[in-house]
Order: sequence, then structure tokens, then C-alpha cells
Amino acid sequence: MRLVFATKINNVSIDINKVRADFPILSQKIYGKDLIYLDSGATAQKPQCVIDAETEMYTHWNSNIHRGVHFLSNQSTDRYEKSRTIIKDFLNAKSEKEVIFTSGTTASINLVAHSLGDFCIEKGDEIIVTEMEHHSNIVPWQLLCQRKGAVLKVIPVTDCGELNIDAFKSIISERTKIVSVAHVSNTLGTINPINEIAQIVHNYNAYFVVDGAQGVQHGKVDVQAMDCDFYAFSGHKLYAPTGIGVLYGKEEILEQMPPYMGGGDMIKEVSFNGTTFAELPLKFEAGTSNYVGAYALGEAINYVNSVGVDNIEEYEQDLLKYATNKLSTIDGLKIYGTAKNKVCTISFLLDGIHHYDTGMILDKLGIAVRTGHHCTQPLTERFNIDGIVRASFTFYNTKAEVDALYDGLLKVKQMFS
Amino acid sequence: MRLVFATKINNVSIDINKVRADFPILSQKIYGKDLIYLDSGATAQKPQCVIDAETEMYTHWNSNIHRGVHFLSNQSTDRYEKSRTIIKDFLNAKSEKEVIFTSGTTASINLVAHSLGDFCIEKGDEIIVTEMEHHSNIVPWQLLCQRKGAVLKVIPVTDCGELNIDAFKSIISERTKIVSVAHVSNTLGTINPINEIAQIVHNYNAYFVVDGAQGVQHGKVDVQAMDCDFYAFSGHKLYAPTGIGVLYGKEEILEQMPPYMGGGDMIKEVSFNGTTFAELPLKFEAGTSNYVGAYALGEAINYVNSVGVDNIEEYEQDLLKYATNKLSTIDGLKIYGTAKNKVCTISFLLDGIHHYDTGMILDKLGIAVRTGHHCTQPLTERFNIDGIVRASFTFYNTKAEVDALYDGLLKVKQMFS
Amino acid sequence: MNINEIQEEIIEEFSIYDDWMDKYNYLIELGKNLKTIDTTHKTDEYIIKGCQSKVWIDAELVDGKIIYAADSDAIITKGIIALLLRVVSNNTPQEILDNDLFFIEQIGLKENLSPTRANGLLAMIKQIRLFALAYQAKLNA
Amino acid sequence: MNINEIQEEIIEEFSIYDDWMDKYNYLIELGKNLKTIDTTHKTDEYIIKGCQSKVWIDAELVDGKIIYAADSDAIITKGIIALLLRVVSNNTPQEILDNDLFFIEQIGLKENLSPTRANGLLAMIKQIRLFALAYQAKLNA
Ligand SMILES: Cc1ncc(COP(=O)(O)O)c(C=O)c1O
Ligand SMILES: Cc1ncc(COP(=O)(O)O)c(C=O)c1O
Repeated sequence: MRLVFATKINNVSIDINKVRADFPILSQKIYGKDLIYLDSGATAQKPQCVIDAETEMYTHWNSNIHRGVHFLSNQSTDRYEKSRTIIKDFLNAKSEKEVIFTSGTTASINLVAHSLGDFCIEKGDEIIVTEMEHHSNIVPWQLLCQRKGAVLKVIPVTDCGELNIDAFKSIISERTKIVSVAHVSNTLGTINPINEIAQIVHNYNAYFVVDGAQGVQHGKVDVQAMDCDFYAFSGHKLYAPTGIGVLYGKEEILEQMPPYMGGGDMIKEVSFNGTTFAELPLKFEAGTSNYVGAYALGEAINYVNSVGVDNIEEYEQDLLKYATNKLSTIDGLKIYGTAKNKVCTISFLLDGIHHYDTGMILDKLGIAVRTGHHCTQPLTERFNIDGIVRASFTFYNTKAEVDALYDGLLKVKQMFS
Repeated sequence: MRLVFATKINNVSIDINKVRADFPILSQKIYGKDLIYLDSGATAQKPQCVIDAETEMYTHWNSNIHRGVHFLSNQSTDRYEKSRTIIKDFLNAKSEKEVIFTSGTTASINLVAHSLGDFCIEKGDEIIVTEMEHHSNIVPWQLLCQRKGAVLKVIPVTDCGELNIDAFKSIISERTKIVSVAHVSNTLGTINPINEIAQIVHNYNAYFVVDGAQGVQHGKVDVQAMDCDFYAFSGHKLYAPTGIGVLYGKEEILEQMPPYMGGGDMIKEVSFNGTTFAELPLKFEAGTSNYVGAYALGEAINYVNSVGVDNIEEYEQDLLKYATNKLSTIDGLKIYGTAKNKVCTISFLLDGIHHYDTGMILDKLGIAVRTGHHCTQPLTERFNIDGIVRASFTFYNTKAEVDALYDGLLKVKQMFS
Repeated sequence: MNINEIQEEIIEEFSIYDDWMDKYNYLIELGKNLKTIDTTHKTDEYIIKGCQSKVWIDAELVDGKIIYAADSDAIITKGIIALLLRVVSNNTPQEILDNDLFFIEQIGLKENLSPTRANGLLAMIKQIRLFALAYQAKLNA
Repeated sequence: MNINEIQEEIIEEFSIYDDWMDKYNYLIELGKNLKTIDTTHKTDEYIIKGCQSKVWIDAELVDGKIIYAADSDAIITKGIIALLLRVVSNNTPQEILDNDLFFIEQIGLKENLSPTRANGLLAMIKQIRLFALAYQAKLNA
């Protein structure tokens, strides 16, 4: 089986000093100390070129898109649609019609749950998610099940934080209509075997939705190779602004789905006798789109491409190895999520010390980690914990920052001992 | 009856040169000519302080909100929640719980149509909109009617572009559950008598939704005085970024409504045995909110307040009078929308000249107007036209720009004669 | 003249206008003089709806060459249609399929082809090719 | 000492710490030493759930004064709770309602009261007042 993110440990070819200089916030001071930002899993920081893209748009080209005939409107529209093409290429989608702008992953998944749900779910049908899903990939399906009288089934997670694929095979059935799985777990870092799952799902003629919120920023995503039917992600976790996201969907499926939100731009003709809807992708883009955010997302992807998706993956995998080794030497530190195939996210607990206490002290040292249930309560419950400390790294983090985290954790231990 | 936007023609107290200097795009050149931006109804331009707010957030304080314990997360959260308070005060809502951040007017109306619709609409119930509504305030209700077997009724518009209130009184009935009306018509500029309508609606115990997309930027909005149950608007038309909007709703109604989108932040506890939802307003804010856009929206409102809502209204009303008088002297120009109470939006056609042709030539003169059906097809149909030219002014426009439009239209007439 | 020669000729013609106004005056002139399409063809079957202006188009095969007819309710759109028809009409399907339309960009009217759906022109150009494809298939059948 | 005198005393105590670490070490000390709440009271009835740490709180009226008891699963939260109880416990409902809690901000722990729902402290302070209101009503009844 081909890994979705193949790990190659070659010479790392990221110029880390240049990269860090590209992100202005990384030189911010916190309580007089250098910021060590290990919370990119919650939201990524933005390179200057992305910040500038928004400023440029508002300073020179801002105007509502699509319906205008004047110069600025054409400028805005061009930038919006070019970004769609950039995203199409980034995901290796077949056409721009398959790229729908939304306000984020959560909105993308809700769109699918509503529209695909209305299209294909009947009473007694089954929908499958996993025990490691983010609430955004659980609650929309729970609500859909409530509306339709469908049943939600759950793929369990193994002790090391991988999906139990055998269990999945025994759960899926002819009644299964939709399977929705995270590409990468936000809490455990696990990279799920998307291709393998896709094959199983499609053997049962079910639809396969991938929550790519944590997947799209850590390695090459190829929706055709993955053979997923939908792929959802957020701009803000991919170095782009907040309030913009994407839903990729296979054209032939999107074509058949009813519209979700109604409004301007998603219609062909409106009359009180009957309204007809626009072609893809506009059919699913009701109202004024976040066209400035969309443009900036295109710039963010250009930036990621300029660093190199393969370089990013390589760099982060190297960092993961270093961090895992280093943190593992701390007595009483337990890492949750030890899948073979994972991104550079390390969740852990210090024996006898509350995750919140750990986070508070690290914060005072200038180290930003996330604590709590990470919007994955069923998962923390599965591991019999209340919450966890998560350090999520990306390609602008360094081994020196890992060392700082290590020192910080020793300090935490000392303070609470 | 108290007018919602009372017009006082006193001494205008806006320093127009200072105001124009605040909006960097206004000094943009189009085809080498000064930009004359008369398309603020589609989207407003942004003052420097709003552009700077986004830059500042990304450069210094960016971090995901609500769930974090670290310094940056608290900074982000504070700014997000302070903006909610600014909006609460701006609308005169009773509490922050009544202010829900969405991605825009369209999303706000769809939220109400889904959630309130699920809560109160049954087969055979009636929903009332008006003939002058934007598609964003028609299609969500059409889709709701389809889902529920409800009936959509329409308040007609008079020749001068006002709502026919007598007709409304004869349409509304015990079966009416929701009435949704634009505060201000985007095509005609008409300011609708919201208070009067509210009283009629509430006499029938129906819910009253106001589409404030064109209302919130032209005068004081007081949701308590209006007595509307919901008020929806978009940031991008209020000098704020794209991708952020607001839904105001009365707390006691929002409390009873089921959640719309599912995801992170809108939950209290998630488990596969049953999920409970967060308190207001978070119950309706699923996923990572556009917190940077929300912060910038707060800054935009601070800016508007610093110019002064009353000053803006006064200035625009003066401009409206000037522009109406001046354009009316053009032979063959017909203004659509001559309501007594209107904002500074002037829609018109030149006899025998297609709206698109007019717009194209004005564009070449650096004048940005909008042409077409303005997402109000039922309205253009009602006036037996295909489309219209709309010049929408705001407080950064000047009488000199009205003169330029006037000259431009003479040129158009000459070219097509 | 073949398709490219006509395109060059149009570019040549437009090169004398250094002012956008002369260019648009010329387009308006062309638009006004374009023979309007037979009203029986101005039905929904032949329509391409932009958000702003509408375009109607039809085509027939005469002696192996396609004769296009088109119309619009906006004069400027009609002017561009006149140019388009001058370039493509009266050519074989193969010739039409073999040649790119580059003149619109070169004479500085590119903004009229923006994908905003505003004037329907971009869709019309697609339709021109579709007619050519269809007739080509018919000829080869 | 009345509520404000205790607050001033705490501010005084904290003024000797010019380093956040000493401050937090002291909080941790306080947290460790706080008598844990009776486990029968550590049920969902008494819980205030933050996203991160949980807080339990209970109160009883003894001789016209409220005795609060509270607990948390996180030590730092517990440390702040210890300070809070020292300030408010053993006062009449009226005294509790009449006085603002200003010391937390003044000793530089304001970030612990951010409305992020993270540690439940803000909700706990609300709950302290609610108990006072309820007992006040009872006394007046
Ligand atoms: C009256 C009215 N309602 C609704 C909308 C939709 O707003 P948005 O596109 O920002 O969602 C608009 C904006 O075009 C409008 O003018
Ligand atoms: C795996 C996963 N899915 C979904 C989401 C939701 O993304 P957003 O909050 O941007 O809508 C997140 C982000 O927290 C995530 O990590």
C-alpha cells in the first residue's frame, strides 16, 4: 500500500531562517520572552505575503465579484477565480467546478451533511465516522441522523492511535451510505490510510468524505489518487486568513446534490413561480463569498508551493523524530498517539500533573501549546483522560524550540513535584 | 409614526477630505482616471484602520480563540468578544448572547430559515417576503417551503417602490409564521417602515426577520425600537472585511431554536450517546469563527461611530437630494424607486440604452456603477425591465462625483444616439 | 481571407484608435449595423444568458461552410459579435476548430471576455466551437 | 478583617513577588494545601465545567455567614480558589454582595479570568454571588 504521505529522510532543504523571517508574528515577544508557537494545529501563522495579499486587495482592487461589469469588479473576480485554479491544481482536482469556497472545514462538512444527506440518506441508513474525529466531523452527522432517522456507527481506535481497519470492515454494510474520516487526527497526529479506506467504502457504493483540516498542510494531497468523493479543509490552518475554506467534491456527485444555502450568486433565475440554480461551483456559493480570503488562500498555497510540499513533509518528519525522541526521555511523560504514520503533532501528559497546569506554566515561558479535549471528546474518553497537552509543529518550528519545550516541561515537573 | 431613519437637514458635519483620505482605494486610478466608486451597495470600501486591524491581528495576536489557555489565544479571544460587545451596542441589542457571528447576511438568513424553520414551520404554514427582496432573502425561504410543504406569499411593491402595506394586511393571517423583509431595498433604496410592519407581524404572533444588509450602514439601527426578532447584516457592506456577518436574534427565541451547523465550539459535550450544545451565542457558531474578520468589523463600527451615524445619515440624505435633482434633469433618464423615505441609492435607465452599455461606458470614464438585476429578479420583472443601472452612494462620495456621473451619462447618451 | 488573416486585419483596423472612446464608438457603430437575428431564432432555445446582456446564436451549414448568425440586446456586445462573426463565419468546421481567437485580446477588449457571466460572450465563443464540432461530426458521418 | 481588608492583604503578600514564577509557585502551594471538597459534593450537581479544568463549589449558611467550599482538578485553579475562599468565606450574604473582587486583577492573575471558559473560574465567581443572593433571600424571607 502506498502511504499517502511518504516519508523520505533525505537532506532537509528548507532554509529555516528565511522561512521564519517570512512569518512576522514569530518574532513577537510573550511576557518578554521569545514566542515559541506550538499551536499551529489550532491555527497556523501567516507569512507576510498572505497578510500583504489582503492589504493589497483592499487598497487597490476591492469590489464585489461576479456580477459587476466595471474594472475593479473584474479585478476582484479574476483574483478570486485564479485562486480557485490554484486550489484545483494543489489538490489535483479535475476541474474548477469541483472546488467550492466555504467559510471553513466545519462549513464544508455541514454542507455535505445537509446536501448529500438530503440526496442519499433515508431512514435506517448508516453513516460511519471514527472515534478520533473532531467534533466538526461528528456533530453534523449526528444532526443528520436525527433529521433522517439514520444510524451513526463508529470505527474504533487502537491503543497506538490508529484506526482499527478490521473493525471497520465488519461495521460497513450495504446500509452504509456515507463514511467520513479525518485525513489526519488533530489530537493524535495519525495519518489515516485514506486510499485503503476509499477502496473499502467504494466497494459498498458509499460516499467517502475526508476531513482534511489537518491533512492539507503537511504533505501532498491528491484527491484523485486518494479517490475520496469529498475533501474539506480550512484556509486558516494552511497559512491563510480565517473565514475561508474549501470543499472539494467530485463533479458528478456535486451535480446531483441539491443546493444547501440559498441566496445571491447561486441562482440562475429567481421567480416566485420557481427558481433555477447556477452551474457548479456557484450553485454552492450563496451570497457574497469571502473573495478577499479566497485570494489570500491562493497566495498561501503559492507560498507553500514555493517552500515545497515535499520539503515541508521531509522537514516536519525529521522534526517529529527529534521531538519524539527528546520528549520520550522525560520521566513520567506519556505520549498519546504513536501511529507509525503521523504528522508532527505530539500529545502527552505528565504523570500526576493536570494538562491545564502544564499549559499555564509553559505559557509563562512563552511556549504556546493547546490543552484540553481538542474538540475530540470521544477520543479523550477512549483513552480515559480528561484532556491532554498538544504540541503541534510545522515547518517554521525548529529543534531549538523542541529543546525549549523539553526544558519547559522539566520546569513544570519541578514546580508541581 | 417615527421614521427609522429620521432625516434632519442641518449643517453637514462630515469632514469629507479627511474621510476620503481614510479610504486608500479612493485614490486609485482606473484607466488613468480618478476612480469614482458608486458601487458601495455591492460592497463598501475599507478605511485604513480596518485594513490595519487585520494586519495587526496577524502580525501580533493571531491564535485560535476560546479553547486556548496561552497568551495569544487570550489576546485573540478578547478582541473577538470585545467586537461582539461593540456590535451589541451598535444595534442596541440587550445582551451579547443575541449577537451571533456568521459569514454574512446570506449565511445569517439561511441560519434562521433552517433553524427557526425547523422550530416553527409545519405543512401548510405561510411565510411572507416582499417583491423587492434580494435573492438571499427569497431563496432560503423557498427552499424551506419546499422542505416543509409551506407556502410563500409576497407583499407587492407600488410604482414608486414602496411596500403596499394594505396588501400586506390582507395577506397576513393566522397561518403566517414568519415574515422577512429588507430594512432597505438594495435596488430601489427604499427604507421600509420596519416598526409598522413589526407591529402587524406580532399581532399575528409571527416571527419578524429583517434583512439589514442595506440598512445597517445608512443610519441608526435600534433592534429594540424596531422590535424585530432577527436582524441580519454583512460586514463587507459596513466597511469591514469580507467573510464576516452578524445575526442578531432575540435571546428567548434563539434559546428555543435548534442548532444549525454542528462542529467545534457550539457544543457543551460530545459523545456518541448524545451531544449537548453550548449556551448562546456559541450554540450557533460552529467551527473556527472568522475571528480576525470579527475584530475588524468591530474596528469598522468604531470608525463609523467616530464619523457619527447621524452625520452619515445627514450627509447622505443631502447627497441623495442633490443627485436626484441633478440626474432628473437628464432627458430620457428614468429613476426607479422614488419612495419618500430612501437611502442614497439611485437606480435608473436611459431611454433606449441598455443598462450594460451604460455601465460599460461609465466604467471607461472611471465610474463604477452596478448594472443588471442586482439579485432582485422578481423586482426588475415587476417593473418590466431586464436590468437597471444603480449608483449607490455613501458618506465618502461627493457632489463632484455626482457631477461626474451626470457628465458621464451625457456622454453615454451622445455615444449611443 | 482565412481566419487568421481576418483577425490580423481587425487588429490593424483597431491599431489606429489610440483612444478607448474611438474604439467603443466603432464597436457601437458595428453593433448598430449588425443584421439582427431572425426573431423566430430569438427564442430561449438559442439564448445564452449573461447576467447583464443576452446573446442569441444560431448556425447553419451551407456548402460545407458554417454561417453563423448572432444577436444581443446590448449594443457593445453586438459590436463584438459583429467582429466575431466576421472572423469565424463562412469557414469550414475544421478551419474554425483549428484556429484560436486572439484578436479580442489584442485589440484591448479582453475585459469583455471576463468569466463573470456578465455579457454571455465567453459562452457564445464556446457555442461557436460547439457548432463547429457538431457540423464536423455530421460531415464525417 | 472584612472582605476588602483581606483583598488588600493578599495584594500586599503578592507584591513581594516580582517574578511570575514565585507567584505561581505560591499559587501551587496554596492549591496543594486547599482542603479538598467532600467527595459527596464532587458530583455533577456542584460542578462547573470549564473546557480545561473543572471546578466544584458548594456553600452553607452558618450563623448568618456563608461558608464556601470549592475544589478543582487543576492545581493552579485550586490555588486561585484558595485565595477566593479566603476573601469571601465567612461573610454575610450582604457583605459578599456589596463588595467587588478586585484583587485577582491587581495581583496580575487576570488572564485566569478570561471569558474563554477554560478554567471555570469566572463561572465560579458568578456562582459565589448566586449563593449569596439565594441565602440573602432566605434570610429576608
Ligand atoms: C438587501 C440585501 N440582502 C442580502 C444581501 C446579501 O448579502 P451577502 O451577499 O453579503 O450575503 C445583499 C447584498 O447584496 C443585499 O443587498
Ligand atoms: C481534524 C479537524 N477537523 C475539523 C476542524 C474544524 O476546522 P474549522 O474550525 O476551521 O472549521 C479541525 C480544526 O480544529 C480539525 O482539526
